[in-house]
Amino acid sequence: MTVLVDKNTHVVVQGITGREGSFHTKAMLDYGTKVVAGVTPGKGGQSVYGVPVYDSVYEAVSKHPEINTSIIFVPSPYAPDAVYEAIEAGIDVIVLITEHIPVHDSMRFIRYAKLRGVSIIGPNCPGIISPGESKVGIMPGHVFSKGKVGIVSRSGTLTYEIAYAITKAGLGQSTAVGIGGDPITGMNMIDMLERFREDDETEAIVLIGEIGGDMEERAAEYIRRINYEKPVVAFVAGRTAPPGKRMGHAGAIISMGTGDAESKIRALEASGVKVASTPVEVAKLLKDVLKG
Amino acid sequence: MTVLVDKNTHVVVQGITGREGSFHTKAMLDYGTKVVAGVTPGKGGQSVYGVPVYDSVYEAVSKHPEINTSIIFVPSPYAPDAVYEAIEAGIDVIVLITEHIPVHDSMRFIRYAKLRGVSIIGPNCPGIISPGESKVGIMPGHVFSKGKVGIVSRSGTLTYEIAYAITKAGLGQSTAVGIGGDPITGMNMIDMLERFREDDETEAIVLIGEIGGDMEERAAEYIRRINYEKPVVAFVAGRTAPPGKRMGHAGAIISMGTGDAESKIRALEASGVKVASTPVEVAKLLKDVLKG
Amino acid sequence: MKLYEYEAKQLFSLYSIPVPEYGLARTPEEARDITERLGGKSVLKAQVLVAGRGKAGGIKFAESPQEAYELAKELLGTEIKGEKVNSLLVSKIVGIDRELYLSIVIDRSVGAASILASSEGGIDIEELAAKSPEKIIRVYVDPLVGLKPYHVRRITETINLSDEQKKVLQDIILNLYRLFVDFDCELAEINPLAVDKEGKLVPVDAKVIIDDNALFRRKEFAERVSAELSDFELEAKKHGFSYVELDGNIGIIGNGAGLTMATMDLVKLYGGKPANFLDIGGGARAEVVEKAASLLLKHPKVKVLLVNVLGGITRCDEVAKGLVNALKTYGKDKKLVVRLTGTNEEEGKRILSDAGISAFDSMEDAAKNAVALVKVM
Amino acid sequence: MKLYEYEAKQLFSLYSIPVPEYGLARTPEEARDITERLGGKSVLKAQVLVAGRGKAGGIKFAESPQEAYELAKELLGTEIKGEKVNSLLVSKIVGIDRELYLSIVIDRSVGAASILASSEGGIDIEELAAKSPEKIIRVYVDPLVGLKPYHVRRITETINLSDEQKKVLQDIILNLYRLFVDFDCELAEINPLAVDKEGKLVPVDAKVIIDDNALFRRKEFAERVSAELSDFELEAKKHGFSYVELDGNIGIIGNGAGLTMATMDLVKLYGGKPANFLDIGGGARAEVVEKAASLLLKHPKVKVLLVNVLGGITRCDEVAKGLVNALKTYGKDKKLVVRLTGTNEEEGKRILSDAGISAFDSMEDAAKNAVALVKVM
Repeated sequence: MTVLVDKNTHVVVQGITGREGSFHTKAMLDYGTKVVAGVTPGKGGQSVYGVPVYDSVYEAVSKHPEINTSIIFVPSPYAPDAVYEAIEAGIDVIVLITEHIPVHDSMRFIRYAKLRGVSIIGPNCPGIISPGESKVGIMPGHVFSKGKVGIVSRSGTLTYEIAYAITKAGLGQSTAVGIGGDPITGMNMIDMLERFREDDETEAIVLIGEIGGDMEERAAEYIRRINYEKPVVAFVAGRTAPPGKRMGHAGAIISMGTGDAESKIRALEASGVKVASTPVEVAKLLKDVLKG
Repeated sequence: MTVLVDKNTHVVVQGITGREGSFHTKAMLDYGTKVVAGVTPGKGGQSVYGVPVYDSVYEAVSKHPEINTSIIFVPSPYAPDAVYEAIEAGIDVIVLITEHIPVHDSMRFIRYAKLRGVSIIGPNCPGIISPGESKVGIMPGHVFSKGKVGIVSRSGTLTYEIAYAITKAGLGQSTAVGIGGDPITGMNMIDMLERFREDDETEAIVLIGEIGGDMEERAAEYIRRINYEKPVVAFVAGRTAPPGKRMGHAGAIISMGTGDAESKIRALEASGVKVASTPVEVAKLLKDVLKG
Repeated sequence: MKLYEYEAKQLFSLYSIPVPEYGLARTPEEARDITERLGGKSVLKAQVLVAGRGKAGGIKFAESPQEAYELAKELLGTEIKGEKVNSLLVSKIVGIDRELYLSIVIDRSVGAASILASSEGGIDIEELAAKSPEKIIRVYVDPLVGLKPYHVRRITETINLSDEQKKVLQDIILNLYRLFVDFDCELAEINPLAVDKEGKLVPVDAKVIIDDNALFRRKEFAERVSAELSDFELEAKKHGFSYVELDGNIGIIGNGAGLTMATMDLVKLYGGKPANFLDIGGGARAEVVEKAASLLLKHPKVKVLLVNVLGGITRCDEVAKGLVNALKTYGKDKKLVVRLTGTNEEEGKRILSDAGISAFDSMEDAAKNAVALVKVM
Repeated sequence: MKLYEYEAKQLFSLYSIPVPEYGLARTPEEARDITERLGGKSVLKAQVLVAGRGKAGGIKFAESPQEAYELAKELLGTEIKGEKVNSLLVSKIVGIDRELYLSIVIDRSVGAASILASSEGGIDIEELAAKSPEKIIRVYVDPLVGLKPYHVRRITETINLSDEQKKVLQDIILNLYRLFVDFDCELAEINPLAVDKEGKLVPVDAKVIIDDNALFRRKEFAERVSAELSDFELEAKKHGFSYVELDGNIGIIGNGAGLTMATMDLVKLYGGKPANFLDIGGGARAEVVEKAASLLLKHPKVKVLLVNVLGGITRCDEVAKGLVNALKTYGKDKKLVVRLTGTNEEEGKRILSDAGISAFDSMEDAAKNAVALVKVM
């Protein structure tokens, strides 16, 4: 068992004929992901790397009822429509790569997805990978390897960096998910901690946080409150970020007196989470906790 | 076990200080219903027949956490607000008596309630009664008696008429619910058939339909499709109603070629449902099916 | 309430759905002048709310302003299916190449707006739905989400149009949906939505029905409702009754719509014919009952009045008082049959029997009696 | 983007939230004339975006038009916390009796708009939230439902006001929420919301922050954003980089926001000081990398440039090419430290070593090296 995506994941790519969409369709196919259909309105009938393209998700799902997951590369002004279309078509897991979606829009479709029981990963995220089973995202597959560490991260390349360190340390990952760098994301750290908790294959969890919001503090509180059974190691980026400035991600900003790295690290440590100072240290701490 | 309301039902009355609200608060108390709080904005601190009044449902629920059910007597322009307030305050069952709510409004809050897992009975309904346990509605309690017949009805007084006939025939009711006379209601006949199916105390069901829409046809289709185990008897009002005219209820209209009584009766009979020609005949048919 | 075509078209214009140029004529002179302005030819459409206006001769084509004058003179003041023609929509004639169908309607069973479209317009959509359902595309809109581009694309994909025409159709759908929501519509329909000889999409007819319960938000239409009612309907409305005129001779009063309909049905079952549907609602006082009974007692068609009250909130004594008072004034040559049971039943029956009226306990018996009485009159 | 107070107040007026009468002055003469028009007295408020304007001397009271002239002359052109004062909001003075607080903000953890209100306004709400959280009422609004009267009542119930004042406050909340949604706000704040000597509710200050990602829907503001940036920020924006100026001397380039921040953190951990944050994003080509590197190489504060790229979509050979090209033009007296790994790593390293640059495999080593280099310069 893995989390959210596995061998049974069948993917439709929304925005498959675009530059990003087609590039990553190939990369996912190469990784072994079961990409069975693509959607671009008006381009139905074409194909991209052998994947048939349809005009709507509804049509894709009618033709390929095994589809349960969507990955969205549609530009931000049209992305909310793509999300609602996917929900209505009965998709279970939506990976929303698109960046720069207005927060009022994502607030609405994320709320709606929650009420409909649909999991959204993103927006503004690298996606999710269960190494050796399925990659639904834009991450480089080779830095990941099958293993027992679950990763949940607000970052992209930093996740690859740390995953790579874990891989090189001989540990590997069960599932790694980048939940996205936006202020409001479909899945948060607690959602993922809950899923990793119930996943037999996951023996330790890595939280990769960054400045902005209080998701790490809430995760820390959750870990303490339920006395989380599996060891958690964390890394928090942005100790040197100044307040009031957005650091690349829409969500990475210290504002209204919350969101600085120190308070996150303090909260995590107070809940017994080991916090690493460098990416390499994450792997080291993992080795320690997995031995203990 | 009964359906939706029972001895554990604790009621807040929204619009308790109004004429209807206070009248029926007394009637419900007299029946033995556990009415524990009322709400009228701006009238917090008063009391109605000994029931404390609060400014908001939120406050009522904070003070009386046992509240799980609301009955709403708020006038139609303000009723949607009252429904959203009840949902947000964590109410499980909402009985919405109010008539004349715009259908665009009820469409929205009914959809929302469904996604939040909240049961709405109504709008434009007499409410629900589990004789001897709880009455959350405006029906005259004395025509009902504890028994094994579940009633689901789109009508008010016609329900009392038939319930009375059943009572006089010595059968009694497990639960009787008037789902409301509007085109769109929170609970429909299939919802109630499903609940009665799982209710140990219910041995037969009475469907009371009327012209308008295709709810009876759908119920008939459901009964046939799942091979409904309990006997069902029906009565359909409006065989003499002309097309295109609204017969009292907002939903009682034959329009766009659907909704006449004959097609409903035909559909029900085709599914093995006995359809009575008069209210008294309902009780007679029930006696037959319960013997058989 | 159903809007007149010209009102619906005004709303269309307000929502950027372009309709063929038109004017409203209340006199032959106006019809002539408008036709002049439109270039000398026009189509005259009787502004009535009944369906089937075209087949009933309510639509005429004028080849000249003078002909428009003549035709208008013929049409104005006549009745179409019982409804008087007070005005004509005088419109530019559309050279129709194809006819499409488009509507938005509240779907009762799904509990959502449903958009229906078809490449085959102009005809009766119910007939088409029955005969060839596959020719109709139907898309539901979650009321919590609203209309999204993907809904619109699903419709336009199925209709054979050029890309340019598809864009126009998309706009029409979006705008029609906005109108539908803003004006609390039960129905907003364009049938036919013509493709004219130049390939332009033109709404030839327009039908809009607004939810009566939402008229408090649309006072401009609320006032007009009353103007369309018969005298009896108007008086009933004034007193808050639900009232529907039927063509029999047994007047029916009940409390509750279902019970009242069931009473009508019983009358029919026993061989009688109901003259009307009158629901006094819940908790009616004596004065209200008196008004309701008086209304029917003075109705020329009503020979026997059948009252069926099951008292819950409604008190039997109040009903009895109201009936007795109405009888005093209007009861001369009419028969009254009463079924009265429930709250304060004893007192109610006493009041009735003091006035020489005996009441039934069962509605079946009361209905049988009313039918029998009519037969002997 | 944060709006200027006068822009926020324009929006307030557009949404029927009445603000004290004001004018915008760009010259002392205009300040004098506006004060004249306001009746001879005014408050002059520097229009800057930095917080804490009042304490920094950016708000002055004028007892006469002449004084307004003098004060405006003093204020205009000065800098407040590093931001130049180009204009003054010249406003009627409000006789304040009490100060309330009201704001609507996106709550990240709940994923909904949150309305905050307090009887204690005028002060820093974060301080109040920390010290006396019970003095703040907070109500969440489900984005699928929107603001409902019950939300508004829950707020007004907790604030001690007359019924008349409560009604006004309800309207202000409703209108502020409409503005908040229509303009894609992250924050809409009134602090203080004054109760004046006559008991009227008056928004004295106004703060509105619009979501940058939604500016495509608000072109009128989108254009202004660029005007506020420094030259470096502007150039970075032009090339699509995320760029933030810091005060150290080690320039930082990374791919991905998290990785770039982590690189900054490492520099600090090893005793150095980052000069900036520059994220080239994913999949950058050689030209883009060249632009980014050039930007930092010519930055006067940057002594050493630390580049940290983990190639995924980004190809190491493209990065290497870009860096080598930038060095040719701007590399004279700057040191370059590179960490390069991932897609096309071999080729990238070859290109670098051909140009005499060796690359690290580990970001820790690279950061240590950059810090060491600065120390010896």
